[in-house]
Amino acid sequence: MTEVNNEENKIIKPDYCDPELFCTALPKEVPRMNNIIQKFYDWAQANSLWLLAFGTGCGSIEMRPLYTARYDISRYGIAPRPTPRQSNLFIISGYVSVKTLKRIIRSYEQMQNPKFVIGLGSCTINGGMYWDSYNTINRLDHYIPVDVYVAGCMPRPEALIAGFDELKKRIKEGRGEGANEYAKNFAWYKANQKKIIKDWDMPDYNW
Amino acid sequence: MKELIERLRSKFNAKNIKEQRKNFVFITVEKKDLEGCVLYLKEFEGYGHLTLLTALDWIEKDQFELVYHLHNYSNKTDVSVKTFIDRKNPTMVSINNLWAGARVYEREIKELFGIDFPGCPRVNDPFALEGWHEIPPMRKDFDTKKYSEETYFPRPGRYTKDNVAQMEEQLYPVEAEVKNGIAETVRKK
Amino acid sequence: MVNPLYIVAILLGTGFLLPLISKAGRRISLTVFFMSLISVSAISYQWLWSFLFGGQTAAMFYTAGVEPPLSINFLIGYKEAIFLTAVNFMGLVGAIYMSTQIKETGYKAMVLFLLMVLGLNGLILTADIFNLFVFMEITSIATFSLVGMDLKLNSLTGGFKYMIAGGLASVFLLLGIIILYSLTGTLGIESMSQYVLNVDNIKLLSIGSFLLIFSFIIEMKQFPANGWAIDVYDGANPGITGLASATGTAAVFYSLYKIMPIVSDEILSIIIFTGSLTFIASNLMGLMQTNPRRMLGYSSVAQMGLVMAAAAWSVFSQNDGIFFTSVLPLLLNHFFAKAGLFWISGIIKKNDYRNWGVIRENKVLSGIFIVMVLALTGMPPFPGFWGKWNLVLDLAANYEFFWIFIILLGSLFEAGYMLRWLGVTLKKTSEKDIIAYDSYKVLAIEIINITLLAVSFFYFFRQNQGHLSYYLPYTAGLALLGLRSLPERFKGVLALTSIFFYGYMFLPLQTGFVFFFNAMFIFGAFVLTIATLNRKKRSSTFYGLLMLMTGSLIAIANADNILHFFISWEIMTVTSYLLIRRGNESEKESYSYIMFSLGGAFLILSGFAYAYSQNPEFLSFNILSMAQESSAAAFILISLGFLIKSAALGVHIWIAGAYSKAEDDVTPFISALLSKAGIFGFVMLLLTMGIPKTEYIDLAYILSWVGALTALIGTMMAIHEENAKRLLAYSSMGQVGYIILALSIMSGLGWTAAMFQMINHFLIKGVLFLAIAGVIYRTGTADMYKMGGLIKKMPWSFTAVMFGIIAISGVPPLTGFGAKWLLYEALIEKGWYLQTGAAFFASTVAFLYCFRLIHAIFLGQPKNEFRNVKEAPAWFIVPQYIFIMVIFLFSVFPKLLIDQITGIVDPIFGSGLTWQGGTAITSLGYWNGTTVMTIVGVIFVVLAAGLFIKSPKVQKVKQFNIVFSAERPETPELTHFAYEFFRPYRRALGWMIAPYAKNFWAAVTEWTLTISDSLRKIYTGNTQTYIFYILMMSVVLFYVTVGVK
Amino acid sequence: MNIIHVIGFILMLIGFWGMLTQKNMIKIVLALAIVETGLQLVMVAFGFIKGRTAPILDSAELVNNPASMIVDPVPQALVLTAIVIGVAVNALMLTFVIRLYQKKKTLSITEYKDLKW
Amino acid sequence: MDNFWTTLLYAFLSMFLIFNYGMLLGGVVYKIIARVHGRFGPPVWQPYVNLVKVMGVRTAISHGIMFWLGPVFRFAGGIGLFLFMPVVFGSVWMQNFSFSGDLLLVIYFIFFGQLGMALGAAESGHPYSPMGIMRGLAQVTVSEVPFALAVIALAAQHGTLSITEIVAAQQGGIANWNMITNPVATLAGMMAFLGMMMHAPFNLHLAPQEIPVGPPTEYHSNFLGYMQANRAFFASAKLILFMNLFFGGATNIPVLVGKTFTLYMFAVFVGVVNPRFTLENSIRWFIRIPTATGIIAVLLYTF
Repeated sequence: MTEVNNEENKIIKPDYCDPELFCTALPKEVPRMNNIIQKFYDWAQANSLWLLAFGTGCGSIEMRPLYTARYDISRYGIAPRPTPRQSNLFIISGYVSVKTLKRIIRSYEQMQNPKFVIGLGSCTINGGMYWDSYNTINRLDHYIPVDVYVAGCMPRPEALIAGFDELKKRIKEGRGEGANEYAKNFAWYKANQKKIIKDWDMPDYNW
Repeated sequence: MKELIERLRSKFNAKNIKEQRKNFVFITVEKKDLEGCVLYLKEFEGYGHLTLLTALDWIEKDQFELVYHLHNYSNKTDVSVKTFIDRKNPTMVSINNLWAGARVYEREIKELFGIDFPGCPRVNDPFALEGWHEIPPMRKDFDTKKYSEETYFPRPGRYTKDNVAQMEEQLYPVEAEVKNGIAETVRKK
Repeated sequence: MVNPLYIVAILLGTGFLLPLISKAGRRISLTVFFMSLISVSAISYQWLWSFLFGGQTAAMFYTAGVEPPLSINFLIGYKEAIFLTAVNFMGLVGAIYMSTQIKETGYKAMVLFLLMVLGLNGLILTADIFNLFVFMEITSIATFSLVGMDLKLNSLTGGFKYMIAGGLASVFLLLGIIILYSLTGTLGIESMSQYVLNVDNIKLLSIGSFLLIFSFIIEMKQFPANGWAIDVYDGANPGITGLASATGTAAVFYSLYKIMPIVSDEILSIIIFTGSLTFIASNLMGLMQTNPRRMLGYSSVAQMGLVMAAAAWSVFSQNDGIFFTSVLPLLLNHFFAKAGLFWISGIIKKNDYRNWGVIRENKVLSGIFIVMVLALTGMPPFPGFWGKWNLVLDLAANYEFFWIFIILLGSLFEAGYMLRWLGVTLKKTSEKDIIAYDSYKVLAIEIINITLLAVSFFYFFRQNQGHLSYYLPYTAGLALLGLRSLPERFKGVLALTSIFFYGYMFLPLQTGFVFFFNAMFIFGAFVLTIATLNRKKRSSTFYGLLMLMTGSLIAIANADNILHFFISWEIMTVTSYLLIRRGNESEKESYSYIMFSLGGAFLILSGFAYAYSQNPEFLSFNILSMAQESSAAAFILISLGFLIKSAALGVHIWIAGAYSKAEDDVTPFISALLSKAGIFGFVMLLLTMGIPKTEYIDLAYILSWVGALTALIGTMMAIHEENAKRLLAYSSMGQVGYIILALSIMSGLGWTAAMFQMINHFLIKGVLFLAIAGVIYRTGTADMYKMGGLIKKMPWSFTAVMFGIIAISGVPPLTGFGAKWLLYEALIEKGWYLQTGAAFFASTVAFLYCFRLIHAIFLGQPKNEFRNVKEAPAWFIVPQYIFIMVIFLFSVFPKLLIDQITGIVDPIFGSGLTWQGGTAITSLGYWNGTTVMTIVGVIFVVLAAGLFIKSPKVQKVKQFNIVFSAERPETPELTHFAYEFFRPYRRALGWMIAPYAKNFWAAVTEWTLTISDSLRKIYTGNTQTYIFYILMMSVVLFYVTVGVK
Repeated sequence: MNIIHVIGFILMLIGFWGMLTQKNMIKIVLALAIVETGLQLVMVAFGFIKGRTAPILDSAELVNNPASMIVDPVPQALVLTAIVIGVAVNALMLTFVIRLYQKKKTLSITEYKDLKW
Repeated sequence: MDNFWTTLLYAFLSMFLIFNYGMLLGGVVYKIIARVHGRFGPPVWQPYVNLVKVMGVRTAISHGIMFWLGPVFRFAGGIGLFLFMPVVFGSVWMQNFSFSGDLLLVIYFIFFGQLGMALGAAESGHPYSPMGIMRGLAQVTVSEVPFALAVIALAAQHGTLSITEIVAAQQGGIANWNMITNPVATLAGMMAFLGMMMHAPFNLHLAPQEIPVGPPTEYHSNFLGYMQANRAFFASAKLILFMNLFFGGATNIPVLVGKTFTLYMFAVFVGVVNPRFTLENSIRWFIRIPTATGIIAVLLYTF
């Protein structure tokens, strides 16, 4: 049998927790201001949702029609945004495998403080049809705080729009504090995440 | 096809020949003959396309079965070469030098069944699972339900119904009730 | 006065006595041998002394009191005394050089040596033509024997060829002598030259004089009948070769010179023709040589051709002054340098010039080597330079432009191979080799070197009487070369002090453009020299060369006539070449630089010569303006030379290599200061000459397009470079293109723009190259894609580069915008709209390389290996910030600078710019640098403060905290996007920067070398081929001169 | 122009022919000697004046009136010197030939082409 | 300049005006694009909501000082560009600081913000940022060529580089506009305008699918807010510049609104019906047709 030279395919991976490469600070709670300005901001947040769509499964197919002329979410001030830095709404649209979860956590942590999560479909609620898979999580809210679940397999765009409405209501009521919740219960979330992600190759919080 | 089978039989001692269709045949060869067999099929018989390479776990026989599915573009025929390897010591020669695409299959089989292919590039890198520490999940002795329940915080309240009973109840409620009543009566007795 | 007959007597007597004395022992015979040489030398010195200072007149001496033709008679005059002194001096030094060898060989060698010296003396002294033959044969036989004495195959082969050629030459000589004698009835040279005028049989006379001259042409080893001579130079013992090359040719040349009055003008023109042909052909063939001795052989032959042609020219034009101002310096230059180099080649026994790096083990010898090679290439202040200069000007005064072309082209070829040799030797490290340094040999070479320098300075002072103050800027450099053993920093401080002192003393005395350029050179050199204080490694020559280069720049700006300008130009070229060559692996690049620079210098010289031909009396710049009527040719030649120095499009291919391979703290000097020399040249040229009007073409228009395209293509090339220094080099090329464009406008506004842009470029390139030097000093690489993210490690350098690129790209509010604004206003005012468009395109493309420079180095992902780099040393940072302060000063108050410029420019062209408060107003638009700076500054500060108040708590993150499609970056190298940054741009506009110029020059080089290679194949090494050439040459030349009639 | 001139020039041409065509080095040296001989004849012929005698003052008549009786003595002196020098050069050349033969054991001139180009 | 403070006050006033105009223009354009798509589209005040939301984000991260300063550069560039331009011809209070420099200053000041922004974005270390910058800068360099040629042609036509004077020369009816008097230059200028507005088909630098939003991919919260606010100034300033150069300027605010809106619609409509060019294609296109047009425009005044 011929020996294949593995050298050229080798990837040199730096130490993942190298503090030179990653910021090691942990998230802090940023409390709400109890005044009219906060209300104004809440209103603006609710009316300008920039969504980061994490298309993991069949959900990503269901989200396309949202932008079309038939459903047109832009009339609610909702617009897709390609980078988590600028988005404030995170949509997990389907089953989440362990490998995917890692990316979800990273993206979620890269979003800035008022940030909201919608879990789309049964898979994010209880694992759905993949409930007994060795590789698919069952409950998304054990790993990141979820504001709204939209049930169904798959839910139709109308259901998703209803979900957006629910989310807006939550935000305007001042209950969209997922980011602060995450910071408060950081240890619990992190323990859950680390329980299933065995090769944890990132710092504890991805700024 | 017949001639091909004859040749394979004489050259590689192919056994267990099963002609699935008139252009599709399964053969089984010894582990040591496998590489020569696929090489022969590729170079001399025109089976230039490796459609599939997969594995089966015969836990009762304590064997893994590897299936090499080859396709011939010119006369549109397929040959599926099978071989059995020991489950205790699952090692197989790599055919990545014949088909570069075999690397992906071999990596996948390595990850999901734990069959090693020495010499295949990056065969040990994770493929779909990152940081998997259990026994390979596609092996029959791995209990995926148990693992899922232990690991993934199953949401309480989920229940399972027998599919047949569920459909009967929905479509034929009277019959189902009667049936259930009979069953209950029988049980009571 | 001692009778020169004693020379013969002493040499002959010692020669006969030596076999007897040798019985008494080697030591005594050697003593006697040297005594005789010393006494002979003493006699000639005494003659020379009395001619120089004693008012001695020429004297004739007869043997035994008998009149010629029955006896030998000697004539000694001024020229004879010079040649005698030189030959005897060289004989003595040669004897010192070969003393070990002579001692070993015994009295035979001494006798032969003495006989050779005797023959040489006789050749010079004799006044009748037959004794000329006798002495020539004595010299020849002695030389043959000396050549063959070491009994090596090559020596013997060479000697045999030499003898065959010599035999043929003597046949022709005798035939010529007898014919001339039969016609004139005399053998005395002087009487013969008078009697030939009365000869009736012109045909026979011309045959006779042709044969006479032809034998000398063979003896002088003229092309193509000279293959044997090069074989002798190659094969024989270097000691003998050096002597033969120097003294032999000198004596033979002098005897040829003596008989030149006999022959007719046609025959003289044959000498000029063959001499020039030999000069160019031999130098051309020398290009392909790898064996230094053969190279020297070709050079030797070529030099003799030139000297012979020049002497013939002096006789032909009946201008005896040329003999002293041109022929003699050329000859002496060759005389000392060639002997010295041959002798050095006898110590460094390497048959391939690429292995000559070993010479650097011996500091003395390598210094002498540099001096001699530079002397041979005709650099100032060596005599060869004065010879060529005077010859060219004299030829120009007689409208002999073709010969000027031949001489300059041949000189370029010669410089080509000599400097290639020098370039290899200066830096290349070859295998370690133990060289046996015979102390006598080194001593002899040192004596030669000192004499060469003395002769150089003699000619230098002679040529520059009353102008010595002009050479003041060079003193610091020379002094530092002398103080070479001091510590490096101390020398640096000395250099700084001298620049400061010079500026303090002399800057206030100057006005106009001279002041302007001088201020720039002095200030720039002062600030940039600070950066060199960072040097720790001891170098004996660095500061000397640096100060010489700075001095040459100042001297160029101070030059008041074309001679001073040209000398400084040459010194600048050489010193900058040596400085560039100091960089590692700079051999090819520095060679290309010096060849282009020399080519440019020769173009300038020919342009000067052309202008001089219009007014042969003066050397001042006014000849340029006086020559205005027909001066388009001069203008084109001179401006081509300056364009080469400014790296204009088509002749730019040297720039990137030279800039990038020079040492990092030298590059700022080259870019910020040296490139301005070409600009000063243009200023000088345009001020004196204007742009001449021609009937068919508008030179100003062409020049403007050259400038615009240089700017555009230079910028285009800069954006595709991976190496930071190459990028900045092309950027420099583009920026200088703007200056040329602005100068060609020839209006007040245009020149204001040019000067503003020049100051701008000077400041910015100083900052940028210094900053890059600091970065390279810390990281050890100039490849930008290998760096990245250095902003956190080198914030000061980053800030400097940031200001630099904002200024260079012309973005308001920094000075760059002022330059661009002035340029466009001037261009549109002039009506050159398309050039404006091209310049505009160039200036926008400049953004691309600016961004690339700062991004690839300072922004993006820091690499692991540069994690621990520190900020560049303060020696680099401080000068950068001095420049930046000046940039800011001129940005906020552009009036300060523009007023200075308009003060100089307006009296010449009239004002194009008016001021209203702080607003500059032209006929087209207006600009107020101060308010722009204020407004931008206020907005910036307000916005920054607002952002700070709005979000005071910002989480600082690290390099890998980026949104990487939810992945984690693998390595910084894979994440830093810097390599081939503008690839789409290259795909779309790559046709603009296809290497047409590079291919053209490569083809020129290739063709030259191919011609050289095929030409040298005529020297097959077969003696019969050489005989054939000699005979064929005689036939051809005979038909050309005599047979036609 | 007389017969001796012609013979001398013919000898010279023969010598040149020999130098160009003969490969043997000794023959080349001899050819050069022939050239020199021819040259010497030519030189003597140039000094010859018809009806006069050699410039050897052996009789009283000649001593008394040399100028009208003898031919020009200078060319003859020249020839004598040239002969002497020619002999010396030829001898030296033959020495070189011997030395060269010792080095390479051949007399063919085409073998000595180590130095070229 | 006699009263600096008055000038300053007027400048603030016009800045306020142009900010709101730019914001609303953005909203209207979103609406129009949506209508072309057959959608309802966001409300016209959506840009304000977005701005408030972005400014209301509670946390922020920074990659370094240049990253922090980048938006400041950008915003200062936008405001500066606007301030160096006379907005309404003949109006006392809409002249801004146009006495500081002429057309060349305005053209070059466009680069100030872009360069500063490029530096800031590049410091983030994200490979998409320099990629987007490379595309944007490369395209700007070529689209500036026809623009420069058009400007040169105008300068040759009017003998001045002062924007005010160019506008003044166009007064007195549509027949005096440069669009009519110098159609070739206008054509070249308008083709360059497409590239300079960086709308489709020349918006490869944003390329949301391939290099998410290009240069500002790492920017968020207040930084992004600065950039959004800048967009209002910058786009309006460019529109005003083109209006002044080719379409007779404006003598009052309604004319200003009308003309700039029409100009913007030109770019928008070209954008919505055209696919995106690759960088090579757009460079080649700009260097061919618009540049050739510009050269013709210039040659008309050379001979």
